[in-house]
Amino acid sequence: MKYPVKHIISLGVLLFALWLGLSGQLNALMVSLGLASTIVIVAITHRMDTIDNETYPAHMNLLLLRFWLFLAREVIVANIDVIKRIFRPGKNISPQLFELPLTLKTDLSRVIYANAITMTPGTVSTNLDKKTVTVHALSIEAAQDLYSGRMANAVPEDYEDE
Amino acid sequence: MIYTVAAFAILVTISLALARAFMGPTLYDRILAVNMVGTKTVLLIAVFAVVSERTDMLDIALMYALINFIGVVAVLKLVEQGNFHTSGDDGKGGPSLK
Amino acid sequence: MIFIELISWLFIATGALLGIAGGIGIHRFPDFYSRLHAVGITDTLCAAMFLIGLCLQTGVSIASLKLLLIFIFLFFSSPTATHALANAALLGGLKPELDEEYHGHCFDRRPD
Amino acid sequence: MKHNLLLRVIAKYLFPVIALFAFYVQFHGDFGPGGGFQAGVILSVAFIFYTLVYGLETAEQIIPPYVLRILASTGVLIYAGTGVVTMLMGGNFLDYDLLSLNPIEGQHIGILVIELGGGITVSAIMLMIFFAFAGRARS
Repeated sequence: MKYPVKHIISLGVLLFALWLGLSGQLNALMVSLGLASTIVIVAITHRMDTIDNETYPAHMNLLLLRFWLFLAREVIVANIDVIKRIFRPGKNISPQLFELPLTLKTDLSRVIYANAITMTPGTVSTNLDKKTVTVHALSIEAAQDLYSGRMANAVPEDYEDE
Repeated sequence: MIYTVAAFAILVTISLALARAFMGPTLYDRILAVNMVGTKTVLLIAVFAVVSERTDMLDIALMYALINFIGVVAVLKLVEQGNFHTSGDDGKGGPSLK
Repeated sequence: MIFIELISWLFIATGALLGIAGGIGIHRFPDFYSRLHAVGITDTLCAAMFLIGLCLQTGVSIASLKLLLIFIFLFFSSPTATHALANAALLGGLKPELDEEYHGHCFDRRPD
Repeated sequence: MKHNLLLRVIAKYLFPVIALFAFYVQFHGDFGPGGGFQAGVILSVAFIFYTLVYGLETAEQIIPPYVLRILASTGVLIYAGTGVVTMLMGGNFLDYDLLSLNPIEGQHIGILVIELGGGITVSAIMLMIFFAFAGRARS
């Protein structure tokens, strides 16, 4: 079973940081309870991994932060476009449904891509598998923008995983 | 002052979504509207928590977001398969667009 | 101090307007799949504006951390819920109203 | 929904976060809203979400029903055991003050242990109910 210790440690550290943030209490009792909870959860997660054979993709990198900044800009632009369409009188939309071929390597980046498509208003990913993502777009421009591969290129790839 | 405006706007949005939930021609429209009501309720609780300066209300908002999401997934699973026990891996894969 | 206050008011007011716009959108758009996009507005930018505005009000404290956590959670869950909903509708056989003019021949080949 | 790649990955990510939130609610019952019952429900909701996405068979492999039965009774034993311990120490049933030399600290420890027992039982029972409900039509 290939299951890097690195993933366990990073998950544990992340969860413990989350505990400290939620709790805000720094006395010995609370911190030790947090440590115990973290260990229990990591154990359960490890058990899930060994049973359903899907390893937990735990490491994130700085590329993701850059992608979020990119996404924030995209979301704002797309929002303005959709709001204009809502208030434009008459026929304001031209819906499209199409399949987009995927070139991303790992499941995690496919999921990030599909969620990014859904998050920008104007495009919604309706189905996702290993090869393609099916997209419903509100307008022909949004569809063409997606076809240009601008967003797919910005998705961080996790080469380490495969 | 601004909180009153914010809460009012959220309530207007919720009532619009509720109208869609009652009108909605298909089942999916109703689920969509209910999901939207849930998200707006999370915002309403967050606004209320900041107004009343009660930090513990934010836990409830987080909890509400969680239950809302999982509730929508559960309803969708029930609509899609009619039960909870099948894993749904029937080899059909995705839908065809043709 | 008053400056931060003003900026946070601006954020919250924008969020309120976006929320109402999304609410109008789900009545303006003709079918289920296009309504998904209107809900997308309220789920993303509207929620973000509200939570950032409230964060500015509370300052750096445990409350703003929790608001940030709600923000992150919403941003993981709401696209997932929308995707699951759209997927269920597509699998359930709900046909989208597509634009006659473009459908079929526009995306046969990948434009360069 | 097992063919749904997106939900599968997201469920994997959300499970630890929801479970940690459940433990947070569990142990902060005396600072904010929460306590054993709510935490038990949230923890079971995390498992229910996992079950919805990965299917009942996988979930029952991760927590077999006999483990759930053991957990449910362990929780009740913790609850009642605390009461019996206080009685053995010469007080009433669930007389927390005797658990420590300092009565206030004793109250604190007592509540924490009681809530832990309640949380374990509630989450185990909730999951048993859900598994029974979900597997109803299987037979």
